Amino acid sequence: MMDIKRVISTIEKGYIEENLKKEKRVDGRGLWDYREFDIKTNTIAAAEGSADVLLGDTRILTGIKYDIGEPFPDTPDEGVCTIMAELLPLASPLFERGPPDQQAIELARVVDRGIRHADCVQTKKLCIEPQKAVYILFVDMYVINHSGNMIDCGGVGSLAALISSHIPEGRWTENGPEWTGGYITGKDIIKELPLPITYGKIGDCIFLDPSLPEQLVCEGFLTISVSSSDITSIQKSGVATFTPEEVKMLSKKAFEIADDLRNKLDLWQYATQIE
Amino acid sequence: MMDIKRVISTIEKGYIEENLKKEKRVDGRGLWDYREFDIKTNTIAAAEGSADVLLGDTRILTGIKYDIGEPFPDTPDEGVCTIMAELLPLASPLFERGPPDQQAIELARVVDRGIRHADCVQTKKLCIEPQKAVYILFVDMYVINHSGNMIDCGGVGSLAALISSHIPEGRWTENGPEWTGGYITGKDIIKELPLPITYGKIGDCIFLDPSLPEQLVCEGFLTISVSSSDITSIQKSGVATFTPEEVKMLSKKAFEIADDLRNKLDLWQYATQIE
Amino acid sequence: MMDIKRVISTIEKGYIEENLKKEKRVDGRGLWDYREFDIKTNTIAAAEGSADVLLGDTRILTGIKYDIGEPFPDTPDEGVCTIMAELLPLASPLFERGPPDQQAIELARVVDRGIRHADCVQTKKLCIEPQKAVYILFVDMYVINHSGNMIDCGGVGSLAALISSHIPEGRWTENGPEWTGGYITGKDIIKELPLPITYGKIGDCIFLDPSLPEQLVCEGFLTISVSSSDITSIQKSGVATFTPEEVKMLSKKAFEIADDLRNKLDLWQYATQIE
Amino acid sequence: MTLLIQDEYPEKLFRDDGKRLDGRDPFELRPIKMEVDVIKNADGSAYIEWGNNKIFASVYGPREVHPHHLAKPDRGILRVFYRMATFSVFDRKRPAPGRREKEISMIISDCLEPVLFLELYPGTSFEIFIEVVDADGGTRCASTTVAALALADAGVPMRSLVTSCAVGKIGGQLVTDLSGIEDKAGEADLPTAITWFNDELSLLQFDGQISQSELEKCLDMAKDALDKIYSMQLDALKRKYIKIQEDAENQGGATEE
Amino acid sequence: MTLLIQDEYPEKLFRDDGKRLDGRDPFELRPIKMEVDVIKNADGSAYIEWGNNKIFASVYGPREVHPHHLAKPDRGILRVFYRMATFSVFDRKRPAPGRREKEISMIISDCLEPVLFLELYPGTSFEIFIEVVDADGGTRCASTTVAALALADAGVPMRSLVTSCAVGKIGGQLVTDLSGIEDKAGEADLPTAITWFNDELSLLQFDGQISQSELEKCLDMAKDALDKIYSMQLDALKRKYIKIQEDAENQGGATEE
Amino acid sequence: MTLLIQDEYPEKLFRDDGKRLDGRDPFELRPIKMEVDVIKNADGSAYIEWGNNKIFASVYGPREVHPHHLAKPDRGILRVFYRMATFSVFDRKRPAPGRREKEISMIISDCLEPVLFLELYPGTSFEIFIEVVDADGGTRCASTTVAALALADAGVPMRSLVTSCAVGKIGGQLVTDLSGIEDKAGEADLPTAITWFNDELSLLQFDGQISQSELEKCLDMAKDALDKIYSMQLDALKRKYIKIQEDAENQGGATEE
Repeated sequence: MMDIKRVISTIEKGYIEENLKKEKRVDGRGLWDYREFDIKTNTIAAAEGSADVLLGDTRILTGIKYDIGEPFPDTPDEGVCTIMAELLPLASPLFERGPPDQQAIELARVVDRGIRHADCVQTKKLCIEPQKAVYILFVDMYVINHSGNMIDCGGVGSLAALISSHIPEGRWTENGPEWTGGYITGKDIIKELPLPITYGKIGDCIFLDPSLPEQLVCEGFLTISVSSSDITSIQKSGVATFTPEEVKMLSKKAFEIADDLRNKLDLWQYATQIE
Repeated sequence: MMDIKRVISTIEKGYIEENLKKEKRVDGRGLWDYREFDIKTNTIAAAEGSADVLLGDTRILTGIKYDIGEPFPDTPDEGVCTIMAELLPLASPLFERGPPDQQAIELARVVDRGIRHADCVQTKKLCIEPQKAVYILFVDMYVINHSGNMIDCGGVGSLAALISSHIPEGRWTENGPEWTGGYITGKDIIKELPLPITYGKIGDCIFLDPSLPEQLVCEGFLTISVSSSDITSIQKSGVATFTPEEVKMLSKKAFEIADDLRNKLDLWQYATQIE
Repeated sequence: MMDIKRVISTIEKGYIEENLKKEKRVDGRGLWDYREFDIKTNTIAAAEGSADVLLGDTRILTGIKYDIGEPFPDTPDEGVCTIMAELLPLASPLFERGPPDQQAIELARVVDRGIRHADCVQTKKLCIEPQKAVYILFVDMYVINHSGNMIDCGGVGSLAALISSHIPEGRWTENGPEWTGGYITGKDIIKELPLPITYGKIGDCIFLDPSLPEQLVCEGFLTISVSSSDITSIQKSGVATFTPEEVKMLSKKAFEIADDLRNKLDLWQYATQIE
Repeated sequence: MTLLIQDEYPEKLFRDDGKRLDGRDPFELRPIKMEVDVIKNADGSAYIEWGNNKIFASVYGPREVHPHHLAKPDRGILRVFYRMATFSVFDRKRPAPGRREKEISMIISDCLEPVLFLELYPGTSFEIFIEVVDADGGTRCASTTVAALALADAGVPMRSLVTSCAVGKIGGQLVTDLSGIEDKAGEADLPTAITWFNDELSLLQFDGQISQSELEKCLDMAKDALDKIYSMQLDALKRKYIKIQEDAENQGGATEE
Repeated sequence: MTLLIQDEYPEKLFRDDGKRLDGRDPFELRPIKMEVDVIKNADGSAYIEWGNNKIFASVYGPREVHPHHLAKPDRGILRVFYRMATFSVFDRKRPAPGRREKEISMIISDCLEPVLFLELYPGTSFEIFIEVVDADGGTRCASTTVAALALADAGVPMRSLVTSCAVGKIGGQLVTDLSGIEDKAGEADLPTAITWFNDELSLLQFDGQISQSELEKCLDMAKDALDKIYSMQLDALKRKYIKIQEDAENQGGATEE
Repeated sequence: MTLLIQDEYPEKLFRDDGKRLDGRDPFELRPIKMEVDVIKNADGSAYIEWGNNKIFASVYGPREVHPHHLAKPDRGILRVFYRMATFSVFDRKRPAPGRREKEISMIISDCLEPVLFLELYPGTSFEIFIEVVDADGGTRCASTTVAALALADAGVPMRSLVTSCAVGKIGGQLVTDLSGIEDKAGEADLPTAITWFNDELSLLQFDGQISQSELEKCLDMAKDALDKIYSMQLDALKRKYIKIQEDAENQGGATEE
């Protein structure tokens, strides 16, 4: 059995590569298969929305909090949504304590970028009073167990947490923002459902959703975030290089994979009902 | 002679333990005796109150400064009193440079806790105008020489410095707070005199006011802060464990010891007279 | 050839010292000669003023930025000018990454001090509306190549950048500061031209403008900043000591050297013309 | 800007029927669930739900000490890192660890160390990472309890388990296991922990105002509560071994694991 | 306080004659100047002016790794430090390096590493310092391009040069080499880089909204632009060797360098 | 919020009788008291009261260097840490050391190092910790003076003592030893220090505006002041040895120290 607790050995590396050349993966998946997703939402009482998402053994807990602030001068009627990630040292011997490292920053940024330009978060719905008060949403991802491909797991987790959210509705008064007694929910805030689709590359082999052993062997990764109609973000990481033709093919494939996943996960089922 | 400049040797450790089993201490004290306290107040011209306290060779210089700020929304007519400690590397080869370490944080917190719930600092007297302006008092302890039991030394030092304080009295005007020309003094601000009483534990032996050699041998400590009538704080530190019966006994003893000390030190003598 | 890329060897050290005893320098200069200055201004489009100054091979790029802020209460009609320096690790294997070290702080401080008391920056011209809005000028020096005597190079660079500056002119309105459409230029802001004059000392030999090999051998330095009539700053650094007589002589010489340099560089030629 | 909804304290902490706001009797614990072996990558791990508190703990070690200079030549070291997730509390917590988190880490460390045989592991470290993902009062006690379980799950030799629970005083009455609102609105909170190998207290903290007799009563109440939680810890560990056994049996006779 | 002058976006990014605001055709590059060997103290260095961007890069290595624990026993490491000067942008940048700078540093490092033979330099590091002193859009591409030149100037063995350029979409049209204003006001920016030894993309990032067919077109446009910039890089390197040769010849026959 | 009492500068720095605000003549020092061996734990220590300045200094060393990489194989290093207590100034100082404190630390270090034989202590460090607990102008000079005493108290071999004092210009007049108010309201402050083994200046700083002739006069005034303070330093050291002797005698003939 593969020991994910230490950096991969040369033998394991060879085994993974050998299999990939035959289009086989060590866990039995096909090249373009995801591991299983398992989603629970609203597990955190103190959060205004949350999702506990498993992708295989990778587990990310995402919570939503909010604050009220002044809008940016150039978008006076739009709220703000920020995404943060912590790779808890609890989750893997590969994670170190201390301020967020490159990997954590990358996780947050790639998830954020996929969402930002996709007509996903309706920032105008996060406005209480133009020029005065808007919501600042915090989408905070905590990695509880790291078994590879945190980005796609976090992407689904962020959407599920946002969809599950229920934020006290404010109205503007002379004394500042005041609670109406009602709530704004994920159905009000979220529109498009962009998904990050992450490929790994080892030698000339490219495949979907790298598991941790595969990830430790990979020379690089390509994440393509797609909404139903558009590419909303691309991020190459690692030292692998890709031919332009590979990029074109993987982008096309991302649309297909994301469509399938959106159907299968049916994320709207996690919307909170406020009676 | 015991060399306090290095971590205690096994022989010294054995010697201290051997004596304690016979209820003897290496400096000749009984199990429940304090070393001598020596107190000087108002030694610092730039501070609004100060105390230079020796407990044996342990020396802590405590100064009072203030600022004016807005009150917390849930206590609109109360000022704030914060306690900080610095273990100056000047004071001991055991102290390192850098941001406050666990030991410094613990010193400040334990002293602070003993005071906070004891009806000691009259925070309502630190209000200039409800919802607008209150005093923020800073009680800053600097350890000048460390010979054991900084907590009890700092507890006495903080009270003495607060009692010695003399803070420009403010009144609220249209232009903000303004000096009345008068002063608020320690007699206005301070009421109860809670004292932290610290015990050390080595094996099954428990004793008051550990000196530095004893402290280096101790497995743990128990600090019980008491006002004239109440326990206001308990803090166990170190890896020693205590039976519930020991805790009950030491708490009872803390009341007796604190009563004695309050009589002996007569801290009110250090109140500043503003004519 | 002298290898400036590593700390100077004993042989090189001896060679430099030997020559200095004969009042000779390894690069052929006399004891009181500067290396060549080469100045280009307004090279940075994004800055409100800039100077790219070479002193021999030492190269410092200085840029001017501004912000608008409230004045200090005790100088309600005066703007502020702050000087910062970064020793880019790009510039020398001797420079390390990380927050500004002692050498960078010293560079900024010594340049700043020479200017601050010299009637150089006309801070009252940096006022938009007393008590409301003043300019904060940032003079930021970036060391691009370090071949010794960064202070004198930075001193000239800061003056040249300030003289070249062109800052949007503001007027006070009900809605805060507003652009008049015009500019404040270096001619409006700058009056005196104080220059830092830096001497090195090796054994008993003192000389002007140490090159990097000389600087690595020096026991200490003396920087004397002078305006046309006054000494405005003195800074001794390093472990060298100077007799009072040496200080008096070097101060006198600083006036002569600075006068020569001011004539030669003709810094006012870099003033920006706004038509 | 002021938040829309203030986190206000109730005026009374007992209902008219004498029960506490969440329906508990004075000496009643909140519902507690525990599970071990929840984080695959860790050498040992555990999860606890204690009222609304939800906390993960994982253990790594014995392993090399980073940074190296912290290693001790004659014994292992124990390092505890207690952290709270940003979304675990009413007002979002800043992501960087605060003083409170460092202080609680030290307290938990002091509380667990007495049961370990660190002298057998010179030059190495045991690291316990605790993440509070949902907080509702008493997190240091729940964290200590779940951390002890994670140590046991990791197979680290221990003199005994450690169990922790707070008692305190609210609305003038002594109660067991204060909830978040009781902790904030009440008068006094006294977290305790017990090392079962010697039946002594390895955690004892208090802030507030109580008399000598109240303290004595509190310590007795704590002992009752600790007994109950201890048996839940043992159950959680048993369930793991039952599960391992069942898994083995389900795989048929040919398993050689 | 609000700044006097707002950094406002233009309403249109194309002029009436179909040209871009700076007079360029859609697939036209901004003027680019490059020079190597500009920082005497460095093992290798280069300077680029690309439109209003002005960027220095210097290379040190192979040299000892600081801090030591980052060294790898079986290979050298590449470390890239991309920084922007405070005065390089409209609103003064804070002096401390921000997240964006760290992120771009990593991207450039990943982009250059494929051409290096790091396996030949165990235990050592190559460090590339990049300082953007004037910024006007596309600094990561210009920085990658100038850093590759600095590596070549340092004589570090390379599989090939690396060249970088962005393409993107503004006002609904695909264009090459976005300027600062086009980047901010446009819809999409796609930085690319190519490693010439295998003609593959070693940098690929994108933020915005484009269709599959637009992406395909963009990649083709990028290739054209990269070809042009590559020849400028080669020219800059040639000029250095011509200069060295001329300097040698000017010193007469007796030179032995 | 604005403080209740403004720290305002007086309009005149001389009284009608020509004396300074604190009653001193232009060239008169403030009252100075010094004492050595005041911190038991230190290898050497001293305390100074100089006007309202109150400063402790302690010396540790020669001892191992932390962090290790700062150690020099061919000589010892001197490290000086000058710090001010939060309550030592009118407006509470922030607890973290600021740039000013680091800068003054370096200046004092440069100023003391010439008298040490660091070449005799390869691989080790001497550390001087200085804590200003009450500040009233001239703390760097008082700190240098008390640090030299602490070094002597520690028995560290020295070429000579070091003494420091400021001179300056206030209300148009040259004066010795500026107080806090004179430093802030005056025109110029010139701290100096002397290494007695060669009678040279090892500290020299200046900010303000003075002429060449004023500088020359200042240096002469400084020499007079330094002479006076030097003899006080020697007295403080003598008092220690007298005390040791007395203590020994008081213990009777059987002492063998």
